[in-house]
Amino acid sequence: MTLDLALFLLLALIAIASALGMLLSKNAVYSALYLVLNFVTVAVFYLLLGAPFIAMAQITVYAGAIMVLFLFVIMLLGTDELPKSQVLPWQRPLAIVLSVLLAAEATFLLVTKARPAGNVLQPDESVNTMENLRQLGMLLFTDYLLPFEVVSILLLVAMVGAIILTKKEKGAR
Amino acid sequence: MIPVDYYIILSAILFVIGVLGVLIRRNALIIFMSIELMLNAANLAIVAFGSVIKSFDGQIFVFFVIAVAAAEVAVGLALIVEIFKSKRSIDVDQMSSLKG
Amino acid sequence: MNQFDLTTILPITILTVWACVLLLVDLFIPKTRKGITALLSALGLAATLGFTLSQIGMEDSGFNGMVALDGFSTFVNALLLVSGLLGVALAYGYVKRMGIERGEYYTLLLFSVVGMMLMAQATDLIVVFLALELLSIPLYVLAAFSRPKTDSEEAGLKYFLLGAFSSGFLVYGIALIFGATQSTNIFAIVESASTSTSNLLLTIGAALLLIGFGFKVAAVPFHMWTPDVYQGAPTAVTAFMSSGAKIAGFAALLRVFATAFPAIATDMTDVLWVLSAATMIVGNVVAIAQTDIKRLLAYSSIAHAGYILMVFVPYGNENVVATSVAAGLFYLVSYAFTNFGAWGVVIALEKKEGKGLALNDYAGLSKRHPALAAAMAVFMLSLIGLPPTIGLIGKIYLFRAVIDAGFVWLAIIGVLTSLVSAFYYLRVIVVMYMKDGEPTAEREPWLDMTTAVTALVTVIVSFVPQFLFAWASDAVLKLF
Amino acid sequence: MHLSETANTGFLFLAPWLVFFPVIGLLINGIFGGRLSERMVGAVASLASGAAFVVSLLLFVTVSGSHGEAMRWHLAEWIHIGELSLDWTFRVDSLSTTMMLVVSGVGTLIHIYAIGYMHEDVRFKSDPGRFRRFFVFLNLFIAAMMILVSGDSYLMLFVGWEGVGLCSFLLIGFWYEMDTLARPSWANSDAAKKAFIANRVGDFGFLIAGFLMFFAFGSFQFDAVFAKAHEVPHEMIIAITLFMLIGVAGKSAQIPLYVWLPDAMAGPTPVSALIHAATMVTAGVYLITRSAPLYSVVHEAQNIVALVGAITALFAATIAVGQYDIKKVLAYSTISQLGFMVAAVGMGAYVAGMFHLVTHAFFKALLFLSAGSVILGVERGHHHAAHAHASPLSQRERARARESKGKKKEERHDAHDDHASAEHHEAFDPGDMRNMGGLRKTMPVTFWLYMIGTIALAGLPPFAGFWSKDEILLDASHHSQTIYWLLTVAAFFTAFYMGRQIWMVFFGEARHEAAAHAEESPKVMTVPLMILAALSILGGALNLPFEGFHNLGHWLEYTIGEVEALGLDMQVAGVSTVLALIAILISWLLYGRNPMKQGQVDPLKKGLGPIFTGMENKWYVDELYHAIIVTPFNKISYFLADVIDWRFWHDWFHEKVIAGTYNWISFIGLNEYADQKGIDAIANGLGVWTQNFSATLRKVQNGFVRSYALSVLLGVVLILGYLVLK
Amino acid sequence: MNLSLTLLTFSPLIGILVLLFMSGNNRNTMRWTALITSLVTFGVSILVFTMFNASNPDLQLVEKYNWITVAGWNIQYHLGVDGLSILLILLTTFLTPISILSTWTAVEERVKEYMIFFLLLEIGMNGVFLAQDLFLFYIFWEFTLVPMYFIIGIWGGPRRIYAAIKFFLYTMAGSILMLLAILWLGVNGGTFSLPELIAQGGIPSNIQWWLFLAFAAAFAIKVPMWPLHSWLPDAHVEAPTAGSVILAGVLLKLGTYGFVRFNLPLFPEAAVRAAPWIALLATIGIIYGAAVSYAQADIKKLVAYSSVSHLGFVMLGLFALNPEGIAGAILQMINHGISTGALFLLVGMIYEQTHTREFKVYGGLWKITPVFGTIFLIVALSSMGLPGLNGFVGEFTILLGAWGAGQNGVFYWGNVWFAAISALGVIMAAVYILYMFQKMFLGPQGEIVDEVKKHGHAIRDLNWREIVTVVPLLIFIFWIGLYPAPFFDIMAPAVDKLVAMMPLP
Repeated sequence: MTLDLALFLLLALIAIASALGMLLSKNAVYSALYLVLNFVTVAVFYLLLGAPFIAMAQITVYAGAIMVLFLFVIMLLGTDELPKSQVLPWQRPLAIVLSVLLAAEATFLLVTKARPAGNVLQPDESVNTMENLRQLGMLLFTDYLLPFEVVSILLLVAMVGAIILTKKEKGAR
Repeated sequence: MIPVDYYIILSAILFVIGVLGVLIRRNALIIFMSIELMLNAANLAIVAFGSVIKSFDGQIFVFFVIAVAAAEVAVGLALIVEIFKSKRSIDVDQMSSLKG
Repeated sequence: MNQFDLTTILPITILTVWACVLLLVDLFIPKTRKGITALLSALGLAATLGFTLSQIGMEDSGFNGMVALDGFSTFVNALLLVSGLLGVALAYGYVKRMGIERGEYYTLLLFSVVGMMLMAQATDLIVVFLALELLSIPLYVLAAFSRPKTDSEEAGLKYFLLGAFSSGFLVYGIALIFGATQSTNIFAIVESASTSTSNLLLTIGAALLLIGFGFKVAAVPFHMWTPDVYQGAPTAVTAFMSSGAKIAGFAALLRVFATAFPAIATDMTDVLWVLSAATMIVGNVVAIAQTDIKRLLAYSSIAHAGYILMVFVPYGNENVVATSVAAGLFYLVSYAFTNFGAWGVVIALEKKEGKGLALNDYAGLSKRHPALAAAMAVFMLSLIGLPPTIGLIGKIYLFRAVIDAGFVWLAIIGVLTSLVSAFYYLRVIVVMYMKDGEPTAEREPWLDMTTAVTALVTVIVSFVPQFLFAWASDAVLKLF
Repeated sequence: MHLSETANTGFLFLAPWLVFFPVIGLLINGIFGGRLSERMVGAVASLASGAAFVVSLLLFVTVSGSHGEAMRWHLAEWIHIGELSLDWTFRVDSLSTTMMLVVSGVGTLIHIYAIGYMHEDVRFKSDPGRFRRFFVFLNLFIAAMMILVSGDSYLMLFVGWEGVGLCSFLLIGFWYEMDTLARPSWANSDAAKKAFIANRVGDFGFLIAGFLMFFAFGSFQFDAVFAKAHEVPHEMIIAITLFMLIGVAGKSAQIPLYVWLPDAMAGPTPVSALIHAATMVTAGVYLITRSAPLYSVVHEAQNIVALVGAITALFAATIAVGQYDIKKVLAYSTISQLGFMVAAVGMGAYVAGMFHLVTHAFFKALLFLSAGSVILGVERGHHHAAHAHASPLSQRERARARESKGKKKEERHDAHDDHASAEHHEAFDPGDMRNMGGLRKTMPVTFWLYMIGTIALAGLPPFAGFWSKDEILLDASHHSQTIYWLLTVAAFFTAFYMGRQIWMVFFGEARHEAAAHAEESPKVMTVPLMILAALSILGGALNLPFEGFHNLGHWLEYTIGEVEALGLDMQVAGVSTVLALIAILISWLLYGRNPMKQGQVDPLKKGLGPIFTGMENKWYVDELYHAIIVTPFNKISYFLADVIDWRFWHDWFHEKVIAGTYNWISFIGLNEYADQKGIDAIANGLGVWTQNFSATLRKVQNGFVRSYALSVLLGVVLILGYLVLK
Repeated sequence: MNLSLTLLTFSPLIGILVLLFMSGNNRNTMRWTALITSLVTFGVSILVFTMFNASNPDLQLVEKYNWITVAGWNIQYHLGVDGLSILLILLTTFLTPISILSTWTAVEERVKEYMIFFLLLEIGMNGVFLAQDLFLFYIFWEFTLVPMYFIIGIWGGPRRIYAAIKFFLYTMAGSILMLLAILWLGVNGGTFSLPELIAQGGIPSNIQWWLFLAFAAAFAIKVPMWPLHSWLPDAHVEAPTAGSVILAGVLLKLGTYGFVRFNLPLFPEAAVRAAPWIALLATIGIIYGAAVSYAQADIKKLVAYSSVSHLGFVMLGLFALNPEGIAGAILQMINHGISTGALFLLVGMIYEQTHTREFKVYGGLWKITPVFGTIFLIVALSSMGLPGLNGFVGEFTILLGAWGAGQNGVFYWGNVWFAAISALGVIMAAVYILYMFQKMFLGPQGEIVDEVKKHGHAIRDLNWREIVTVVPLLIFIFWIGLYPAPFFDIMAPAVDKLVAMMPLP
């Protein structure tokens, strides 16, 4: 067992554990924090996979901005824990059965029938980080100009939407 | 040398956990977080695949996905806050007046 | 990027810029006169439509193969822009009457149209994904536009959560496709798929992609959001959503599946077959039990998604795929017009506080408002697929394609479910014509005009469908 | 086609007018009759019929002139399609002219008689407006009968065949709102319906025979068919002739389809005389005679026909013995006599059959019309007795007075009507012989006319009936002893029941007030009767069994080929005459010597007991038919309609299977909605089914976003599962 | 350029347009507009008839223009008339003014819409009989559903909605299967043109069989053949008088016409193969319909079931596949249209006065309404096939044809039994027709007479308008009964041509 693998397994364990933690925590705050942990773990994976830019984005945007926003809302609404209610008694067992099925199917397909070939980059293979970043930037403004612009519009729309949804109408209430 | 399928299987597991979260949690915020976990899992797979072929395409896609996620979060949280204002709850099971 | 790249998305660009400008202009329009915003947005749509039409016959690809301009995109874009126009016309009086008149309504609608158009032109899965989000996010907001009405908010939240959920599958699907073919570009995918021996990973990715699109077009079993959202959302939004989102979803599906995945047709055909059949059956059957006109039309729209899905079934068969895609396009046109008309009538009868939406509220409509009732009857007949309406022509076109491809059993399911559908559509007619009641309807000029125009189109095009046939089949020529 | 073209056609062109004249008559009366007086109506109808008679005579002359050669007059095409070609072609030959003369001759006399008869009848039944209708129907009958006898093909014959059936229906049901005693009832219309349907059963046989014939012979035209009679397989002809026999049994009231004829007496008496004695019912005899070339080649079928006829003759005669209604006796007598004719033509004795047909037309018409006169006389007497104190005027005079004086007396008329109908409820039956007796004195003319008819029917020489019946018996004695004896015994019964009738009606004392006050009928009625009486006496001269007097035989030879001219066989004639005399003697012993008293049981009943009861009740054939045909048909019909069609196809299949499936698949609760209201409820009761949304629907589209997501996941799992399994 | 058939088909459109722009409550003007329009259409049909050459077995007055010839479609606007359809056209244009006349006073509400629907219906019916392109045919075919649905549903009896929906769904259930078969033909034959498809032929026999069944499904429901008849009593009972008249008179004929026009020439092998089975169903229908009619308590229902029986005859004749049978069947279609149409008219006339159709309250009406009774009798007799009236000519030729077909082996195991058993239907027709006539017109006076009197007016005899409505039908009853030669002459060449196509055993 190589060091790589050991590291991978460790991180994978953390990722899965933190995901399960998010899933199972009764308190929404804990869930959010577990998710942050998960995101950070994944960011480490990104680093391992030679994608430092994405790893940074993951940490700043996801684990940072987005999750902070989540926590903020949780705190704001004060709904970190919901009262117990069982409206849909069969929902949980059914969901678990289906999810297990999905996992089984996915594993079966991905491991036996359609196993992706190839190996990922070694971490030491990843070239100059700054060079990496520059190339990315170039690509964004050349080949990927259109999606980039679209994302900008998308963010604008989301912003407008969020404002509309929360803005108080004069005399609305 | 870690084979890419390790990463893919990991991402699949994370994805399924995200799906499960959507299905069994009632808190709209946690459901939302689960969705983010799903996207995150997908991102992991993309980056892993991209790393195999040593291309930036995957990374750029992930970048866009993160941006989209941010946009969704903006709208989604606004919606949740708004609903909380009128319902005083973010239990999605409370939001079932439309049915049939 | 060069000017040619820009030409390929010229209408989109124009509309985007217009929408952004309108966002600003709207700030200076007084609250009581938001009608101006509506007019301006309509103007923008109309202008864009002009540009789009001027692009008929142009073929191009831009932004490194990210988008394509071809007959197909022009056709779909034109249809989307018309839908946008109709959506604005329906909303004009409605939002005022419902007290939700805000300028952003129209800008969001425009942005949504932008997303839809982009979807029709996208030839890269990244762009497809982004376009999907661009069309969805405004719709999430619009669905909840009637806030603080809880129904509307609930609709928005449901739409949003499930939409995001399905996006997750979509993204994962794209990831797998990327893994299988090392690219997200459709042409590259085709290239790769044709050389590769095993395409199972690609198939799985395509299946997940299908789930994402299936959600957008409301295919069973990804349809469950539809009735709730359609019911909860402001009716004008529903009208727009039920046509526009469906058109865009199908356009992307058509382009992606027809061009990118012929290699995995054998696997997908069966899935699509079942999906289509299930959608037709569930949509039509559950619609029987509806009492609320909005829910009824929602299920009806699910059912029609099933019919359109039929055109995908034979997509692997080179001989018929062109016919079937053209049939799908024609059906989209017929569905869009009919559907808008029907929603127009619903809007005319809707009162504040969600009143006037029960089927019983239509009793006696033929006496009080004969023209409105006649229009609604025409739409219902068209949805059933009876002469003299465009719906019949569309269905015939569809079934022909399906039979041509040899899927007779699917066609039989199709016709049998349309028989089932006759039952609930007829009920609307029964209530309007054969029951007594005192319904009141709003007569707003724009609304009336929309209803009248769609009714006329529904009838007249059924006599001269050849022009649309020709356009639709030209549109798909270069797709393959 | 036109073989007559070369011959001298004479008056042949008039042939269609046989039909046209009566049709014109009925159109005039039907359209303008409302504005014409009764006299005019009667005159128009009689003239129409008379004109047909004249045409018949002229045609007779023409045929005689061309030595009896068959002539055809093609009027128009009828049905020409594929191999089928049918035309409206009239056939004039010796057989058809004989029938034409009988039909139009007797018909005209009865028309005239009916002017008087119906004048009173419609007044007794309080509906003078119906006078005209009667004559319309009567003319229609003449027209149809003419088509029947003059048609040149089986199909044209069939047209007339059904046409007369229709007229029979219309005329039996003439007083459709009452029974024979004028009480409100469905009885008369039931009788009419029964007649039509029984005839239709026969027609079914006719049709089948027609189909067989067409595909065996390739034509319906008489000559074309007969020409091939020897080429077509024997079995086929047997089948054809036997199916035709079913038709004959229906029309000519033979076993087993005779049951309608006694009921047909519900019609006014002239109808009974014309249709149900003289003409229509003999159509079957005519048909067999016409088909002689077919029957002649199949002896098996001939024997069956003869046997059916003979058995019917005897069977009906026995029933006649037990009847009390004057017309019922005559009706069974008619059946019996028709049996004679059918037996005759069955044996190949066509001349004898036709001869008896003609003489029977005379004397049976005479008997019926006289019976009508009797009934009217008794009816008059009944009214007279009832109103003796109220009005000095006789019923008849009152009626006349009312007619001429018009409206002023309407009130009285109405009052009278009420009274009359009130009386009818006592159910006085003017046709019941037990209510008669001693009419010899009050109705002398009628009595003598009746006597003539009786003697002719009983077959005493030298009256017409003797000669014709004797010829049949003679033929039978040559042909088959069984048939001979059956017919001879029937002849014995004939004499007996006629004797019984005479004694009961005309002799002894009146057994009812009405009979005591009976009045003679007017001239318009008795004069035609006298003519008929004369014919009944002299009709035998048509075909006397002496060399050189076989006129009818020779005449018919032109059509049916060589016939053996029989002489007078003293043994046969003697036996029948002696038997007839014995029968009359017995009847005198039973009914004449000690006339029946009021309320007395029939003397025969004492002697014969259950046998007489059987005769009296017509051997329970009606009941039998009711049990084995009518009731099962009704039951099956209602079963099909109610259980199979409505409950199974309509309700169960439609509502449960189709609508129920609709309901079920849309989860609307199978049990409550699977009833007939299923679709209705969906269509109408929106509110109703809202509350009936079943739990399933709620569970599926339950409003919970998580469940919706579950559905999405389900789809994913299924699709991926498919890929896994593939 | 000959546009006579287009003119014929669409001439009611003029009336519709006029009516559309007619406002207010001037009902009489609307009635007159509709009546005149339908009379004009009738005039046009007469004109067409004069231009029609009866000795030509082929399609005549053909109009053929490309309609949709893009995108792989090859659809023509193709109208034509031949001996098989000309009479049905005339029947349609003839019955429409009569039914409009019959509703002069029966329909007081929403006259305008009523008349519009009626004229629309006429367009649809004419189109069905004239269309020679399968696609065009289908459009007209389905189109007839719509106005009839409204007519039953809006102006019908108490259970009209139920009946209307049932009518619609049943009919549509069959026709959608036909649609698939049409599309199959169009796709594989490259054209929708009926003459071309017939000329091409060569459909493999197992596929022929399925296509035959698909077409038969549509037509058999419309006819309706036993056991698909359960919509008919409902539709007839609930429909307004004129609706019943047109329904019985023309719409049912669309089904039988479809068999002649499409099933026989397009799928001759399958038709021969199906002949015994269809004949079996037809025979069952004849007997069954007659038996069930007899047990009805409702006049209209009785007439409705009698249609099942009568149309059984038509089907039997059609699938005798010989000239006698087919010509008889076509004539019987006309006959049934006239007789049953007239029966429904008459029932409607009395219903207008009494508002009940229960036999049990009627009786003895002939005394009060002699003219009505007489006309009813003639019509009833025509319906039961009395020789000399029209019904007989049709039934007789059909039975003769069926018998011949049985002898020649067309019915295989059925032999002549079908014809023989069907002939029993003739007896049974007498049973139920006479039953109906007796219960209404004979017997003692029914309680309805007093019932009506209680409402202040006595039952009256027919008025002039009503007589004018019925008399044309009576003329045809006698004409066809006595001199059907012209009718047979018109159809004979076309029928012969059709029969020649059949690969008979």
